[in-house]
Amino acid sequence: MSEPRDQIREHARRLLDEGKVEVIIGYEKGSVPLQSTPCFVRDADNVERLIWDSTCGPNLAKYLFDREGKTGIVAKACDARSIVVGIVENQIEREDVVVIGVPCEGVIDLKKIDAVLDGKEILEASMDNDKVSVKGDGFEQILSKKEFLCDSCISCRHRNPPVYDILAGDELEETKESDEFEEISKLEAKSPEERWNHFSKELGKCIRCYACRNVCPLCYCKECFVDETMPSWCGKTTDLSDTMTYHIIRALHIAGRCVDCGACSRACPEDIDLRALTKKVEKIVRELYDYEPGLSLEELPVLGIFEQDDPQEFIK
Amino acid sequence: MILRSSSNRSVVLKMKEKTIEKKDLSGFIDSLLEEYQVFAPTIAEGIPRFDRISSSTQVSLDSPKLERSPKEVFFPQCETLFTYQLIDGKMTMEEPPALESERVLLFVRPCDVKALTLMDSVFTSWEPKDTNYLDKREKTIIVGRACSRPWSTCFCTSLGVDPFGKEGMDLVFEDIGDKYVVEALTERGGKIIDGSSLFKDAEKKDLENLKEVSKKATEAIRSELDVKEIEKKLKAIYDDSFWGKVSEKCVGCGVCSYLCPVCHCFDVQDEGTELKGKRVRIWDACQYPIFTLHASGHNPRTSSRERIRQRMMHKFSYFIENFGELACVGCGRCIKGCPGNMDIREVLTGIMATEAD
Amino acid sequence: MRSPYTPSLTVVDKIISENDVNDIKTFQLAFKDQDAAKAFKYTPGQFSEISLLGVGECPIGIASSPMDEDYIQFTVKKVGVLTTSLHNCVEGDVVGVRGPYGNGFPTDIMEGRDVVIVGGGFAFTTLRSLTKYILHEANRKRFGNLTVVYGARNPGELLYKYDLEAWGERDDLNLVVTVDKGDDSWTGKEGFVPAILKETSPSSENAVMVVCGPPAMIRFTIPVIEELKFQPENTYISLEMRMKCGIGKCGRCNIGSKYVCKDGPVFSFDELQVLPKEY
Amino acid sequence: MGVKGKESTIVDPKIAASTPVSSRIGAVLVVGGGVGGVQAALDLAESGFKVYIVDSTSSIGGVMAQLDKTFPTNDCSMCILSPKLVECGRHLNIEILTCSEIEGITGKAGDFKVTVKQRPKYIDVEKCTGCSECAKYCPVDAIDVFNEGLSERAAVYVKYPQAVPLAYMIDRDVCIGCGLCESMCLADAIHYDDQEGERELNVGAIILAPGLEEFDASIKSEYGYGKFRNVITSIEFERILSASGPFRGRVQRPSDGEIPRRIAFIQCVGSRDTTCGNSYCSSVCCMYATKEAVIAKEHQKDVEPTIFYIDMRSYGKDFDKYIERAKEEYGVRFIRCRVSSVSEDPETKNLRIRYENEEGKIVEEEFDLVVLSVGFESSEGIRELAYRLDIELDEYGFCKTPIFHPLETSKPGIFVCGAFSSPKDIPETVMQASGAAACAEGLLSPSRGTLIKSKEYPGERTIRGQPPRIGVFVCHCGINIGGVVDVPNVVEYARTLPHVVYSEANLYTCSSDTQKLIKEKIEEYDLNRVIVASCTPRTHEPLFQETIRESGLNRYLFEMANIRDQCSWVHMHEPEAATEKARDLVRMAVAKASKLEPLERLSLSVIPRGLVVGGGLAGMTSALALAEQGFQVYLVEKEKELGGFLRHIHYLLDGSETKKHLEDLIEKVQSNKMIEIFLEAKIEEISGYVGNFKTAIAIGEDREKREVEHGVVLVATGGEEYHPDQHLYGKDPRVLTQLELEERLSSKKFSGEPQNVVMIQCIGSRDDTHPYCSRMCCSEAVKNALKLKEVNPKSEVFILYRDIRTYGIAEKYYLKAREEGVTFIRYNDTNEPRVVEQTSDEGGKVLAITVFDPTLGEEILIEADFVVLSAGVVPPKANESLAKMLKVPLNEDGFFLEAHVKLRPVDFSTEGVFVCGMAHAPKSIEESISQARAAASRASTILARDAIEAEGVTADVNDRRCNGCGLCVLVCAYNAIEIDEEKKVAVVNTALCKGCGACTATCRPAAIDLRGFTNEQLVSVINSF
Repeated sequence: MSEPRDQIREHARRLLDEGKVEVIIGYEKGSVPLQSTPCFVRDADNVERLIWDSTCGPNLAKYLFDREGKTGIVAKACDARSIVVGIVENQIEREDVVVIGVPCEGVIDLKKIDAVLDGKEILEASMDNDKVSVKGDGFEQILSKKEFLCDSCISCRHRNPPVYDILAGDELEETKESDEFEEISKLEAKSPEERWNHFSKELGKCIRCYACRNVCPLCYCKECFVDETMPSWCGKTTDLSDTMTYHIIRALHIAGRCVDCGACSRACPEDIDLRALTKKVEKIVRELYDYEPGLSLEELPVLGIFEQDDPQEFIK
Repeated sequence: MILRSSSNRSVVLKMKEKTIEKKDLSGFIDSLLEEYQVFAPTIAEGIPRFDRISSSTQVSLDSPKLERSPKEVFFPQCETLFTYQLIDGKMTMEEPPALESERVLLFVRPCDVKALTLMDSVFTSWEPKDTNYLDKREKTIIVGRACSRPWSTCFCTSLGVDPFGKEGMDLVFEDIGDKYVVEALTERGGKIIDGSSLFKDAEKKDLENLKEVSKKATEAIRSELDVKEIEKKLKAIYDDSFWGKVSEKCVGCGVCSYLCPVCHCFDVQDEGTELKGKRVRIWDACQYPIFTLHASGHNPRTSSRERIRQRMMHKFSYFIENFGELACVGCGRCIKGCPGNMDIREVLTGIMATEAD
Repeated sequence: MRSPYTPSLTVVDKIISENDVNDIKTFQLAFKDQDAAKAFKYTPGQFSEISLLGVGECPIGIASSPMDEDYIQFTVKKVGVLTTSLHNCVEGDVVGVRGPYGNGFPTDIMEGRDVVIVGGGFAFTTLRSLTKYILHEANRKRFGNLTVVYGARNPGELLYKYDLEAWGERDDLNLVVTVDKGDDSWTGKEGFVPAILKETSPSSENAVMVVCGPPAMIRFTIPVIEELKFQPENTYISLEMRMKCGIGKCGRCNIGSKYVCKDGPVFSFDELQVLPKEY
Repeated sequence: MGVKGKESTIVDPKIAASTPVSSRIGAVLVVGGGVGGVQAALDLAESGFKVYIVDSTSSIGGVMAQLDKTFPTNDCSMCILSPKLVECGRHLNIEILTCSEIEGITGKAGDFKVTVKQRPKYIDVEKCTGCSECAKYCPVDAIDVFNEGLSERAAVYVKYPQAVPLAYMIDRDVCIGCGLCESMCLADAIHYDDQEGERELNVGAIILAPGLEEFDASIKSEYGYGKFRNVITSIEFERILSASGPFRGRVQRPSDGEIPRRIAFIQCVGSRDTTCGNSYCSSVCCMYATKEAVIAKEHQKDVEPTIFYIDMRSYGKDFDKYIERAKEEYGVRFIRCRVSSVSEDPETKNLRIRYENEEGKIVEEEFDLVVLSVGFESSEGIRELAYRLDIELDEYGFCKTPIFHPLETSKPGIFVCGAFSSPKDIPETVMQASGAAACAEGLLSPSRGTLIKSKEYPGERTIRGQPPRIGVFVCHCGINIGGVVDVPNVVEYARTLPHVVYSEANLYTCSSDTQKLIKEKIEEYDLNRVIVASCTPRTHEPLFQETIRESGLNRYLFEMANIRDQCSWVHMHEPEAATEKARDLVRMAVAKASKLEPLERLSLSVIPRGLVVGGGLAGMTSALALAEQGFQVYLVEKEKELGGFLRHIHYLLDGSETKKHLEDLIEKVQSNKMIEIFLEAKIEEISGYVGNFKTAIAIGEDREKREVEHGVVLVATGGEEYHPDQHLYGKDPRVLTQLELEERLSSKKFSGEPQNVVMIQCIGSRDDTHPYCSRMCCSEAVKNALKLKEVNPKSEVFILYRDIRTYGIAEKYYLKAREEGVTFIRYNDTNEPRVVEQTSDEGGKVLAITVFDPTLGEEILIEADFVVLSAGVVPPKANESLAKMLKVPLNEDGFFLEAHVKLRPVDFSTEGVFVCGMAHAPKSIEESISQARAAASRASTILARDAIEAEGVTADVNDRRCNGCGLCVLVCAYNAIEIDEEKKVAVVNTALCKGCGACTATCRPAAIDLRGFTNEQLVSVINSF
C-alpha cells in the first residue's frame, strides 16, 4: 500500500477528474516549520499540494458548514466525527460531501515543542514515522513525536474515521492505554478553591479573539450568543467574569457534541487549557448517557432527545 | 514636559553614546522603579507581554515566543472611558483620572515603536484627539531596543522598518554581547540615564561592534517582499477573484488583529445597568462578521472575502492615503498566531502577483 | 481633561410619535448644562452620538434646525438595542448626547443657488433639518428656489406631518409630498419618489441637489438625477454606515479611505465615484 | 368560544326508557373529589355540562394528594395532581361542595334530584383566603389525619397546603372555642354559629367516585400494628416519605426518630386473605411497596428494603421494568413468602419477622421498621351511600358492574369509576373517570351546553405604541405578607419605579371587591400593564388575568410578584430583609411588565367529527360513545369484518358467553347512522392538527381512495397474540396457544376423554424480546383451566407460572381453580420448563414437560396430552407507521405511549389524538371498554367546541439567528416545529405550540424566543435585580 498522502492525492485527482467534486479540501505545507495550512484544490493538476502528516492539525470540517456544491474533504478521525455531527445536526448534506478518511496517529502540538526549545526558533523541520527533527540557529534536535502530540491526540480513542467514503491509509488499531479522562479526574479531585484558581488563571488569559470558537466546526451559529445584543448575554470585556461566562457557555453549547478534536486548544494564542472545560463536559455526557458524539449518522444528538429513563439527578 | 503628537514629535537630540554592562541592567531598572511606573517585557503564565513591573527580576528579554505587542500599554484591550451612577435620580459621570506620573516603557523593538507612531496618527492627528490614548502616550518614555534577534517570520525590512531604527524612541539599548550601547535620542530619554553611574561613555570598539551586530541582524531577516506601489495594485484588484481564494481558509477570528501592533479598531460598550456601570472600549476586529453589521440587518461586508480585503486594503492602501504610511510593520505576529497558518507575506506576494481580471 | 467619549446630559423634553405604527418617534432634548448647550453648534446634516447609560450609544442624525435654539431633536426608528430602549423612554428621562459630528450638508456651497431636496421614508430627518434651516427667515434670502420632494410608503409613514402642513402653506418653496400607496383620506400625490422627482423636474441650472433615502430609492433616483442633468459634484447624499465612536477612531465606518463619521456622512456623487461600493 | 348542543340520534334503549330526551338535565353530580372525581368533572365541564363535586372531606384531592411519588415514573404525586385540582377549583362550571354527603335521591336517569347535606365548616369558604393566620394562633394541637396521625395540627386547619378549595375549617370536635381565630381573621370569614346546610341538586346523571378505604391493619394482629410503634402502614409510610409530610421527607421511624436501615414491607395485608374476608387482590400494593422501597432508598442511601410477597403483581404497563430497576439499581430485596409473625424487641423497638423461605426453612430476621402493605376495602360510608342511591354491591362491597358495562351501576343514570368498582391504580381510575364521563355525556348529550356559563369580554384595547403605564397592587394577604413585609413601604417604592403610574396596597388583592377596584384603577389611570404583588401565580394568576381582561386589557399584560410564598413566608423572622426582597421582587416585576406585549390567542375551528382507527372492542366502543354524543365518526378497520381480538374470546372468567355481546355491539355500530365504517381499509396519510385533521384512506381490495376531515383521532389498533416458536409449537399439533384451546373448548372439540393438560405461562412475555407482562394470560389460563375442569372434571390441569397475576376480583377464580384441583407449579425465569415428545409407558407418543419446582426443590416430569402456551400480546406491526403519521410515540415494546402514564392515560402530548384498548397495552375486556369510553370523553372535550383557543405564549423563531439545526424539532413534545428545508430555519406551528419553552432552552443561538417570556423580558428582570 502506498502512503496515505499519495492515496489522498490519487483519490483527489480522480474525484476532480471525474467531476464528482468541485473542490478538495485538504492540507498543504504551511509557511512555518511544522505547520500545515488548509488548502482548496479545484484543479486536478494541483493535487500535489496536498499533504498528510502529523502537522495536519486544523479541523477541516469547519469548512463544510455553509458550503454549497459537492466537496471532497480530507478528514482525520476527529474531523470525520465533526462532519458526522454536522450531518446529524442538519448542517451538512451527506450527499454533498465525499469524505476521504485518514486514520490518524495524532498531530503535533507545536507549543509543546516550543516549550522544550527554550526560546530557540525552529527554522527547518522534518519528520518520519515517530521522530521529528528540528533545526534552528546553532541547534539541531531529534524529538520523539509521541511526546509532542496534542493532549487530545494522546487520549484519543478513535483514530479511524467512523464514517468515510474513501479510506486513505490502513485502519489503525485503537488504543486505550491511558485513561481518557485522567486530567479531568485530577482536576475533579481538587478542592473547589483549587479548581476556581485553575480556571481563573486559565480563563483570565483570554483575549476574546474567538479563535477557539471560530476554528470549532460545531460553533456554526449564525449569531453567537456573545455577539447577541438583544439581550446581551455576556459582557465583551476581558474581565474574568466575562471571559468565564464566554468559555463556560461555549463549553455547554458543545456539550454532547464536542468530539475533542483539540482544534480550539491549538488555535488559542494564549495557550488556555480549554479542554479542561470541554473534556469535563464530555465526561459528564459520557457518564450520564453513555454517549459519544460523531460516531454514527443514525444516532440523534443526545441532548436533543428526551427519554423516560434519562438520568435526572439534577432534579431532586 | 515635552508635548508630543504625531505631527509634532519631540525634538530629536544627538547625544553621545553610552554603554552599560548587562549585569548592571537590573540595577538600572530598579532605580527607574523608584521614580516611574515601569512597563517591560515579562512572561506571565507562559505568555510574554509588556506589563507593569515592580521588580527588575520580572523583566524577560529572551522570551521563548514573540511577545504580545506593546500597544496595550497605551490602548488597553478594555479601557474604561467613564463610569456613571444614578444617585437619587441624578446621573453622575466620572472619567478615570489622568496619569499622575510619567511612565517608562522598556525594551520595545523598532517595529513596535514604529507601530506606535502609526497609531499616533489615528488617535491624535485630527480633532477631537483621543485623550485617553494621548495621555498615556505623552506621559510615557519609550526605551527601545535594537532588534538583534529577528524571528523567522519577520519581514520588517521589506516595509521600510529597520531593526536598528530609532524612530519614535526616547532612548535605545543596542545589544553588543556583554553590554549594551545606549543612546539617548530625546531629552526625556537622556533624563532617565543622566546621573546614573552605571552608564559609561561608549568606546570606539563598542561602536564598531554595534555596526557588526546591526549588519548581522539585518541580514538575518530572511523574508524579502516587494510591496512597491502596493496601494495602487490593491485598487486595481479590488474586485478580483483573488480575494475569494485568499479568504477561503480564514475562519474569521480576531487573532491577527489582536496580536497586530498597529490594528486599533475598537468597540464601545456599556457594562452595568441603567443605575450604575461604566462605558468601556474594547478591541474589535474587522474580521468579525458583526463588525459592520447594521441594526437593520444590512451588512456591507458579508463574507470573509470582503473582510480580508478590508483588512489588507486598510493596512496597505487606505492608511497610505490618509497618513502616507503602511499600517504594517512586518513583525510577523499574525503569521505565528493564525490558527490556519494564513501568512500575510504570502497574501502580499499574491496581491503583487495578481493581474486584475 | 474631558474625553471626547463622554456625553453631555440632556433631558427628554418632548416625545412626538411620528408614524401610525409608532416605531418612529422624535425626541426633543434639552441640555442640562448651559455651557454644553452653547458648545453644541451644528449644521444641518450632522449627527450626534445618543447615549442611554447602561445600554450604549449610537449615532443619530440631528433633525432639528440649528436655528432652533432651545432644543435639539432626533427622530429615531426602533430597530436595535439602543433605539428600542430610547423608545421606552418617557419625558423627563436623561439621555446623553455628544457631538455634533460629521461634515453636514454644504450650506456654503448652496448659498446663492437653487436647492433641490429629495428624501424618502425615514431618511428625511436630516433633510428636514436642512429644509427648516433654509426656510428660516434669517437664511431664506441667501438661497435660491427651494424644491422639496418627499415620499413615504403610505400616509401614515410620513414624518413631520406638522411641518409638512406648515410648509405647504408657504409660497417660498415647492413642496411635493408623495406616498407609494394612499389611503381613503389621502388626497395628495401617489407614486414613487424617482417618478415624482422626474415629474417635478426641477432645473439643474445653478442648483444643488441633496438626496437621502433607502438604497432602493437611491438606485432608481440616480438615473433621474442624471436625466435632470445635475452634475455629480453638485449632487449630495448622506450615507448610512455602522458607526461607533463618531470621531474617526474606532475604524468601522470606513468606505475606502474615508470615514463616514468624520469625512461624511455627506458626500458628493463625484466623491463617491472614486470610493469602493462597499456600503 | 361556546359549546354546541349536539343532536343525538342513538340512545341506549335502557336509558331511553328513563327520561324524555328533551327534558334531560345538562348537569352531572360527581360523588367523591379524588383524582377520579376530579377527572370526570373536568371532562364533563369541558364538554359543556354543569358539574357538582360532592366530597365528604374539606377539600378535593383524595388519597392521591397524600401520596409522595407515583409509580412507575416516580413523578411527585402532588405536583401532577395539583394543576388538576386548581383547574377544578376555578372552573366556571364546576361547583365543589365540601364536607358534604348525599342524603337522598329521587327521579330517574336524565333528571335526578339529589339532596346533599353540608356539614358546617365554621368558616366562610368564599371569604377565606387561605392565609393560615388562624391556624398559627390556634392553641389546639389535634391529630393530623392527612398525615395519618403522624403529626399534629390546629383545630382550625386546611387539609394540606395545596388544598382546593384553599379554605380553612374548624374541627369543632377539638375546638375549645377560645375565639382567637375569629379575632385574628382579617377577612372576617369565621362564623362559629355556622349551621348544617342542605342543598338540592338537579342533575341528569351521577358519577360515583368515592374510592375505597384502606384495610384496618390492626385486624391482622400477628403483624403487631397498633401494638408496636415501628410497625406502620404503607399509607403512613407514604406520608413519611413526603417532603410535605410529618418529617419533611426524612425517613425515620416513629419510636425514636432514628433512620431505619432495615425496612421490611409485608405484602397482601388485607388482600388475598380469606381469613379477613378479603379474598380479592388489591391490585396496587406490589407496585406501591416497590415504589416506597425505591423512594426510601433515594431519600436515605443506606436503607436496605426487603419486600415479602406472594406473587409479584407488576402487570401494568412498564411495571416489570420498574421492578427490575428496583432490584438492579436500588438493590431492593424481594422474598417470596408469607410472613407468619412480627415481634418486637422491647429494648431496641426493632422487629423480628418470622417467615418460611422458599426452601421451606423458617427464618427469623430483624428489621428496624416494618411497613404493612395494606389493601383496599369497602367501608360503612360506602355501603351507606350505595343504600341511599339504591345501587347493588357485589360480595365484597364493591359496586356491581356488568363486564361489558364496567362503568354502569345497577341503576340507570348512575355511573361508577375508580376503586369503588374494584381496586385499581391511578391511571385505571382516571381512565374509568373519563369513561364514566363519556357515559354521562352520552346520556345527556341533548342537554349539552344548556346549563353552563360562559363569559363575555369587552373588546380588547389597543396599547400598541403607548408607553407602559403600570399599576402595582401590593397585597397584605391579611397579615400573611403584611405581618412581615412593610407593605406601605413597598407601595411607596413601587411608585418611584419607571413607568409605574399607580400603586396601592390591598388587604386581600384576590377578594372580589378588589377585582372591581383594579378595574376602576385601570380606567382611572389608563393603566396598560398590571402587577399584583402577592401570593403565587400558580393559583391566582388566572384570576387577575381575568380581571384585566374584563377591563379590556390583553391578559398577557399582567405580571405577578410572589412576595408571599417566596418572601414573607420564608423570611418571616427577618422583616427588614423581607421588605427589601419584596422591593426587589416588585422592581423585577416592573422591569418585566414594562416589556410585556399583548399576545394573541389563535382560534382554531373544530371539525366535529372523529376518526377511530381499529374496529375491535375498543374501537367500536369508542366510536359508539362518540356517536351517542351526537358526533359523526369514521371507523377504520383493516380486516374485512369488525370485532378484532374479541372474536377469538368466547367466554369469560365467570363462564358467561361473549358472542352475543360482540354481535350486539357490531350490530349497534353498523346501524348507527353517525358511524361510517371503512372495512379492509388502510390509512395512507394523516395531516393537520387538533380540530382539523385530514386523512387519506384506501378502502377495500381495489384500494378505493377516500379523504375525510375530522377533529380528533382515536387510536384503537388493538393487539395480537404472540406467535410462539418454542416448546414445539407449530411442530406438534398438540401444542396450542390459549386462544386455540379456547376455540376448541367452545366448539366442543374437547369433550371426549379426560386429558392431561399443561399450561405454560409467560410465553412471549417477560422475556428478553418482550420484557413486559401481557397482563391477561394468567386470567386466561385460569379461565380455560376452569373450563377444562367443567367440560371434563377428570382432566388434570397443570399451570406452570412465574407469578400468578390474577389481580383484583380475578383472584377469586384463581382460588376457585385451586379448589377445583388445578395444579399450579412455579418456575424460575432461569429454569424454564422444557417440552419434548417421548414414548409413554403405554408406548404412545406423549408430550413430556420437565420443570423445576422450587418448593419441592427438585425437577418434576409431567406427561401431557396437550401443552397450552399462554402466549402474550404483541403490538401490531402497523403501529409504527401509524405512530409516525400521527407524530405520537411508541414505547420500547411497540405499544402507543400516552402523554402521561398516570394522569393522561388516553391522551397523547399531540393534542387531539387519543389511545384506547390494547393499542395502549395488553388489558382485559373491562379495561378496554373503560378506556375506549375514556378516549371518547376526552375527544368530546374538543369536539364539543366550535373553536379551540391556542395558547398565546408560543415560541417565536428569529430567522436571522436560526441555523436550522433542528434540535428544537427533536425536543418539541408537541410536534409544533418543523424545519423549512428551503430557508433552513425552524418554523413554529402556533396552533400546536404549548409554550413550554423546551425549544427556547435548547436553542444554542437563542433564535427562539417565547412570547410572554422573551429573553429580553427575562434579562431585563435579571438586570433590574
